[in-house]
Amino acid sequence: MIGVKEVEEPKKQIPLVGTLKAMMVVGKHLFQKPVTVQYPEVRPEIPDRFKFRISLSLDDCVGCTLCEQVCPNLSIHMNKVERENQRNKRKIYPDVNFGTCTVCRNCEEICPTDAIYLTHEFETARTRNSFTYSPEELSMPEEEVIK
Amino acid sequence: MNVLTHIAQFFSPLGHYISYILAYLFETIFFIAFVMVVLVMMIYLFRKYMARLQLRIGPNRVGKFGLLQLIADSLKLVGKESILPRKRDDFPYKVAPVVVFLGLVLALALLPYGDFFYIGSLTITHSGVSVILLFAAIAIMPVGELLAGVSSSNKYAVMGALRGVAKDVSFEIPMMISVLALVMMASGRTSSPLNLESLVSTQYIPYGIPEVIGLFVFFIAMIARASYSPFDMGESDSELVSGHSTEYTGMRFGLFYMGMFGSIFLGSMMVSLLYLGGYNGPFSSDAGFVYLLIKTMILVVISFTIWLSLPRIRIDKFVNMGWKYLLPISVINLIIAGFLTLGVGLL
Amino acid sequence: MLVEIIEETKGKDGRRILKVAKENLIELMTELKKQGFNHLSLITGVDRKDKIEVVYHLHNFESKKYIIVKTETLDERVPSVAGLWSSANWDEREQYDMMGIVFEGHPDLKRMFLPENWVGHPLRKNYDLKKVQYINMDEDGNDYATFDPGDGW
Amino acid sequence: MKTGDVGLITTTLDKAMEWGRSNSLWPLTFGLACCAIEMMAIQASNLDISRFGSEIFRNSPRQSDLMIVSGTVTKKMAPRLRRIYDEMPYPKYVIAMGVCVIQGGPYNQGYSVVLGVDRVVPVDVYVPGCPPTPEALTHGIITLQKKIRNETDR
Repeated sequence: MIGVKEVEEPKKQIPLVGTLKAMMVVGKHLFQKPVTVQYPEVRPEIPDRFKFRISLSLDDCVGCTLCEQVCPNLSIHMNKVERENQRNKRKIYPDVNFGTCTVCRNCEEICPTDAIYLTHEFETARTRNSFTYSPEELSMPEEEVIK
Repeated sequence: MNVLTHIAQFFSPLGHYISYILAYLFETIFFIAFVMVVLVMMIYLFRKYMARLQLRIGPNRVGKFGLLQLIADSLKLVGKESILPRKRDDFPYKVAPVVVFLGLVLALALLPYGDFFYIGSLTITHSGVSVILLFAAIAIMPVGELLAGVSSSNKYAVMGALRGVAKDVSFEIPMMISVLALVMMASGRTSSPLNLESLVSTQYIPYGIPEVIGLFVFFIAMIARASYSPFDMGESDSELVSGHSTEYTGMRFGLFYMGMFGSIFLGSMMVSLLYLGGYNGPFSSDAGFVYLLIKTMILVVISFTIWLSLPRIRIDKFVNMGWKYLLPISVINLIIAGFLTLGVGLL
Repeated sequence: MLVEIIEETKGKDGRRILKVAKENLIELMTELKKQGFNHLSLITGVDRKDKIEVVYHLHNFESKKYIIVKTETLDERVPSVAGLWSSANWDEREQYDMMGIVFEGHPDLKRMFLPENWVGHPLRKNYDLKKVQYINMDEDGNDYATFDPGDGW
Repeated sequence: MKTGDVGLITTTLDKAMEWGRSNSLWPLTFGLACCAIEMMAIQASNLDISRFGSEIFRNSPRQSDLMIVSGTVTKKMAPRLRRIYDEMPYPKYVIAMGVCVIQGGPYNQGYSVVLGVDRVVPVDVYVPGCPPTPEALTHGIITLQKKIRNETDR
């Protein structure tokens, strides 16, 4: 049931007292340390559960296509890659389009061999609209992909 | 000795007339450069102070402590494309930012600055009626804003300009009446009470002490005239896009931006001259300019704190405040000043 | 109540759900408004392929009761309740825009979000997603739909 | 004066202008959807964007240099977005923030969303994520600064 709460009328204040109080509250900050994290030099604090970039372990991938099936945005497509891997007989590996990935982490959850996992990397800004990562690029860290 | 004679002495081999013409020219250039440097420093100070109050750092990437930030900003503003609205009123549109900036320079040129060590007096103009001239000069800036708003054929600009005019009209009258009280008090002590220099020199104790009410009214009116928060209804950025300067790009906008900071500086300077003793200080009178700058900077910081801590007042309440409260208070202050003058005269 | 109700059930959260023929809809709604259901929360439509179901959510602020009224239509036509609740005006326009339900007696039934010449109603099951339509704005600020990708976005 | 000398002067001037522009990017107050909440966070104390000179979120497009398209661009919004972009004076820069803006994101099979804002306005930097963290957007702004100074080819 929705109830109505009675609120008392605020007391009428002497003029200018509230103004001075507000200035005091703001002025107090002069004596505190800034909380700014100097981002490019200092690594910002990232929560453990924050994940962004998808990584792939090429040795663990078995080519089961479960990640492709579970992706809600059709970001994952299986690609043929010639590579010696005893477990991956079909030789198909996922490539991911970051241009549509919403980081729902369904692929990480469903992967039976934990080949797809998400990392803390977030510095993925680019000047070109080319966000499709091939399986090899997915297995590399972000800095190497850019090079 | 003052700045003018110093420069004229430098050019004295060229003859009397030419050296004085050159001296006037150079003094003008020096003064405008001084105003520019002061404004750039004000904007930098404001940014750093705002960042400090919000627990941030503020600009620190360009130069040491971000000191070159304003140079980068002005380079960018100069390099921007200049967009002219198609339905503009051409001449007023182009002349408005200059009018605002020149009004500011004109008003600053009329103030007495006191002595500065071996240079001597820094005061530029010596007029017998400089109080009246000063109020004429600070009435120019709103004209520029009105021109800018009306000529740029933009509904937000027109609204912002009209609000600015409403604000200026309702706050200039209490301001002038409180200065009238000062002139009245000074008239018992000097023969030329309409001169700013004699207004300053008659302050054996600063006028701010007997005239506390006048100081209060004048300070609020000064804040209102400079049109920043809590009185920024001319440029209220959440409902009118950017007020009278909505259509201006590049350096034309930069002039408006500097004019706003300039009117804070001008207002603080006027308050410290008229009410806080100006360039009078406890020690040597050679350092008069330094005293004046210190007083002005304290007032500027107080203004910035007001700017950064108070929300905007609604336009009708604000105009009511001017007409219904500040005007009667200033008239009462005038009567008090009359009695004080009488009392001083009897003593 | 005198109105003939086809079926009355209870929802999971205990709300009454009344099902009524569309001929009796206005009569029932007038009766409900008289009983104090003075707030029409929302109107939704359900596409059942062969027929369209229109659902009205009503709220009584005094007794704090919700009631849900459902009606069905085969020919996409339902009587308008805009005369009873003013908020129904925009709700019905939205349903007309998205579901293509024509509310008879509505004062100003035109599209709400999409431009007037947009083809199809997007939330219908038979809406053709393959046919891409673009929107552009003319000088006066009015939208128009176009099939030419060079003309709009 | 030889032509080469003029070229030297103009390149120095260009460098100075690039330096000025890159260190004074004033963004436009312009938020479309949920990404705008993350965009506001870059202005706050923790990731103070004013360190890079992007102090002022100008309200008027006439005075801003950078448009951060933050949030889903619907087909209905696209003409308005284009008009705001046209109102900005040159040189102007665009950051596409979030996957909806880059390639349509989760709505890429819908009827109402523009599949990439680069069909409407030219985009300088793309910041993927749904939504990108404020740190990622700050990295995007640093990338844009480097792009203006011709220092990066990401």
